[in-house]
Amino acid sequence: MANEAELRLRERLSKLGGMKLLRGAKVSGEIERLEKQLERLRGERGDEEIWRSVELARHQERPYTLDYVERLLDDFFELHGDRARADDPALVTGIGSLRGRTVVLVGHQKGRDLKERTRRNFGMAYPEGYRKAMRAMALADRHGFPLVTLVDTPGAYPGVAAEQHGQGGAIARSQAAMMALSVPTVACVIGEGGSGGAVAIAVADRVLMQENAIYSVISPEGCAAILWRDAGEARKAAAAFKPDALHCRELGVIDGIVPEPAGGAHTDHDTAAALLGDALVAALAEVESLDPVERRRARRAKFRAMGVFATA
Amino acid sequence: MANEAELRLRERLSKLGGMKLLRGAKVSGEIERLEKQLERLRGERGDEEIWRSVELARHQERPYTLDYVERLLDDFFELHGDRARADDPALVTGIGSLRGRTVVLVGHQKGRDLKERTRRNFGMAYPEGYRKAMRAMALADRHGFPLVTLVDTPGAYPGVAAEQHGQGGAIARSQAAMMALSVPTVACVIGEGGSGGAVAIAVADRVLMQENAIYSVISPEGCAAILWRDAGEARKAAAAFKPDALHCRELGVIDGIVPEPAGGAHTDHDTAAALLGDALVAALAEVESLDPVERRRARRAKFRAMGVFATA
Amino acid sequence: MAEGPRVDVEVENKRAAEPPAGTAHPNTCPGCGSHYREDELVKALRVCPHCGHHFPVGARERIRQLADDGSFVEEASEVRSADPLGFFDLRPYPERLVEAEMATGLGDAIVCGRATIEGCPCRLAVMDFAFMGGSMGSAVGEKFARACESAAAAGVPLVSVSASGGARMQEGILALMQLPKTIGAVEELRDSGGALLSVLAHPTTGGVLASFASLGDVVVAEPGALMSFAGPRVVAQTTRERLPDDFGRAESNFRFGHLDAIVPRPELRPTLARLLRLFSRR
Amino acid sequence: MAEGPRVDVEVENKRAAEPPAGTAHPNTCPGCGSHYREDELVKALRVCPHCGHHFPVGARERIRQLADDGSFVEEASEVRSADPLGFFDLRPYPERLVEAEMATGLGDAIVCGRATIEGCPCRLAVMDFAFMGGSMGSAVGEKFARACESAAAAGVPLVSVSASGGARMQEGILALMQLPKTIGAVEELRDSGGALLSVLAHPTTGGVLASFASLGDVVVAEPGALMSFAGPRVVAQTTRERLPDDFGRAESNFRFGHLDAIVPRPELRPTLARLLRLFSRR
Ligand SMILES: [Zn+2]
Ligand SMILES: [Zn+2]
Repeated sequence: MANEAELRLRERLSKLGGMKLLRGAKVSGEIERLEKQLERLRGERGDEEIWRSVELARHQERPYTLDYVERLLDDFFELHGDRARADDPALVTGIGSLRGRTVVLVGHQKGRDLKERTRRNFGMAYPEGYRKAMRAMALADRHGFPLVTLVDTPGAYPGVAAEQHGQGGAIARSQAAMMALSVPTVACVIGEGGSGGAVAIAVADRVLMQENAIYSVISPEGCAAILWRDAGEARKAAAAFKPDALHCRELGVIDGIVPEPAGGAHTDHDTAAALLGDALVAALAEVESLDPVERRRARRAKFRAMGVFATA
Repeated sequence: MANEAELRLRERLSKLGGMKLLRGAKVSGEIERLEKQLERLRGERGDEEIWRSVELARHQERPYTLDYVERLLDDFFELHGDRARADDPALVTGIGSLRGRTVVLVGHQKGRDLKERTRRNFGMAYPEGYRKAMRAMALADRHGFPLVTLVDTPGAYPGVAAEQHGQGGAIARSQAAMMALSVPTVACVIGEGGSGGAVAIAVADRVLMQENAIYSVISPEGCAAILWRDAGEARKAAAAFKPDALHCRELGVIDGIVPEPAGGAHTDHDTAAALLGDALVAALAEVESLDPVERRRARRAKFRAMGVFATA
Repeated sequence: MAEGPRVDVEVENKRAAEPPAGTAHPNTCPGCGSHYREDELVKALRVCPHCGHHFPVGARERIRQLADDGSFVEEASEVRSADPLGFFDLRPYPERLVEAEMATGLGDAIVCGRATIEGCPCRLAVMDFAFMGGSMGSAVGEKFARACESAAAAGVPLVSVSASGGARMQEGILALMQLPKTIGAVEELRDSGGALLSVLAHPTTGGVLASFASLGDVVVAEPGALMSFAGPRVVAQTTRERLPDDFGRAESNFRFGHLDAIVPRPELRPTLARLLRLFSRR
Repeated sequence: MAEGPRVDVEVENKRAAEPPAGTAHPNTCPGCGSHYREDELVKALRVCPHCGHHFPVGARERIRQLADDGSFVEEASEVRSADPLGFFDLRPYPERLVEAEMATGLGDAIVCGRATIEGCPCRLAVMDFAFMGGSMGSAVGEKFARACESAAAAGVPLVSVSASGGARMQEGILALMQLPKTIGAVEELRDSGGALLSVLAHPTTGGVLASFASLGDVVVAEPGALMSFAGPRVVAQTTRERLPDDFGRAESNFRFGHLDAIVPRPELRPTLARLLRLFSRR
């Protein structure tokens, strides 16, 4: 390639640098309270605020999936096992009644003390966990139960057995299964939404994030280690890739932000649960009137539209 | 219970003993050549003839699934793996062209020499094999390819790992999967149709047996060991539970009998394959004109009607 | 108590649900040796108050344990086994049937009907191991299929409680065909929007495990229940493998992902009621 | 040859498809040390004639290897990466894009279009590891989705050849969203009756393995191709497990049931042709 080609590319480069931030997906209507909350959050969010989300999302007193289950789901019955190989405690599935209506729940589960953390593998699921999730999804679809997923994982477990049992394929198939469901679905990131292990159960009609949750393609430390060659630059990395709820909303990746009690969800589990319950019910109400075929079509169209690209 | 109750039961006993053999399911129409073959076979079949079927069905030169595949399916491409755990060589799945038409094949596979027999586990599949089969069935359904299954197994493998990985559940689910298919399906027992491991892949619109195949709830040796307390009484057991094609046809369990070359399929693999190919194509032709929903309904109704019982 | 022959090659050698006659009194706990009066055991739901061992429960007693008082109405009781093969081993099959009926007072190895549990309507299909080892022949398959149809027609879930050595060998290939027959019935129930709640009692093996019992929307087992396709002795003989201590038991199956829960008998009724509420709400 | 940063935490540490610049000449076989002229390697489909090592193949060369001469017509070439986050690490993301484009002559890490293989019409979507480690950002996701739509509209199968380190970190969460985006596109293709034939070249990891590449109706890999969600070094660091020698390789994945076949490169074209014939006949 000669100078001319290079010049052409340099020109394109300068154009790209000036591009405005676009919305990848049409942002759907929201209930008024959430809009107000958004308003409060809006404006230039400093790097410090992003980092505070990272810390709160990982706060060890933050409510986990089962904390919400016990506050929101009556008659909860946990479903265990992938019917093939194992029961993965890092991912919980079950049936319960959400304000009088039977739903299927799928959620990552961390542990609070050391023993429980180890048992739950820090919320990092094996392929067996995603296969259990698919089984629960199939049950939901068969019976017309709405599906509620709660996302809270640093990522899918990176281990030898996990790879041997097909981690990549399981994550792909879990997303495909969610794409194919006929029932109303809502996902909420309640803590860490880490990469493929998170999106595996987050392909929903409505995807929400709690105010202080994060959702990202990579952990700040991982990103820093690669791009800055120093994991200590995690704050810088987080500021660069913006995993906080507000930015995810701006990018059209999520449909709404669920408010937390002042100071964060860990300060008041009951209030956090009540706010989450309101948001889940409201989100399901938005999509349940749709015809199942139309709902699935709309779900696919939403994700089809995600991304920002140029047409040279 | 008093004498009166006993008398009533004795009376019922005498009635039961005199009941005629019934057809559990309506026997469907057959092509002329097969009818002639049946005619030849009909009549009182002696215990010796039943035992000869047992021997021929297990003959070590009898054609196995892959012998038929190479003679009947063009462009065959084998599908491997259950996408979770393993690839089970005791059960073969693939796509191929049967006389110009793409079909999905599922079949048990025995080995002819010792090494191959060991590798194929004597045609006794693990749950992983049935999961691979279900994957192939799903592919058939997705693309509208007819499903052809060839049954040839002493039974599902009775091993520790096989149980741990869910042998019973896998066999149940494989049958349920076949019950749910929209595409035309045909199964043929080409050798041993041993118990749950056989029926796992034999829930088809048309179920055929080769002339010298056997299909049974238990092996003659197993039956003899339990009821006569002597595995050497296998002939007696076989005569009692009648696993041969003619009796299976009479009981309404199969829809047709596929002729073999004189002397048995092992004497002439090419002719055996040609006869099998004719029968498979004819069976598919019988059901392919049906609407998919009607075809599934008819399949379920066929199996729903199987069995012989009294109404006291 | 008469025990039917266990009738599936895969399962004939499993530990019997109770010790062979003569070895010990049936009300002596094999877990801890405690002995109970019959009325004590019935009151304790046949769970050893001392060590928690779950004694076997017959179909009628199981129904009394689960269904609301007076709510059970039997269905399809007229369906009885025939002898399609004229099967004769050491004795004629009809003789075995009569003997089983005399011993148990049951028409065959399953009892089906309508009931309510804590007020929730459902259909029940409850097997009895004492009737020829709970083996599944044409009559059991037919009664189970009718229970599915009855549940579908009423729009209520079906609760099955299985206890079976497998397919009934004396009906030959027709017994094997009860696998797809019952599975097709479950699929039809599903298509109608219905649910199957499957409870596995000791033992649930062979053709019953390989058909409807594994296909519950929810599958639970009682503690210690054997649930395997092939029985421990067959596996040991065939493979010469040393079997794990809890081979095929509910606890092992739970660990390997085949069960939603292990439910001790005293919790079974409230658990089923909870599930019925969930599967009835829309 | 310039190498993009590998950009997914899960995959950043995988063995590069080729040794780092300076270590060895790219035409020197890492398997046996043989050295080849460029034209020799091209003629040999970049498979070492001595030891069978599969060298990496760029997207354009791959298309020449697979498509009938002159049959390939590129589609969606106008889709290019943007910089939605204004991402700046040690250098601005747009600068990395320009550099990759200059080094490879490609608009992004995937090339899509229509073609025939042994006369069978199909769509091709071929990734290039040399463009920023084959990472999937919005442009790659969009081009792949359009390839699905093009295949569905034409009623022909889509053949994908993946070679990727995962999601493109510089696009943050939008890169992660390319997983469901491409998966939804595959589901739509399926619903139209279409097929996806997925070929995994070395390496196919992270977000690409966890999306469309695993969802082929048929999934095959080249010998030795690394296909793992997390890379070997990440796994080793996180778990302190000793990794098996063939960790994550095609051979290991085949054994564990994740691949239909391992297809040596010289057989890839006839194998795809066979599959296209099968998936085109009805
Ligand atoms: Zn006791
Ligand atoms: Zn070499």
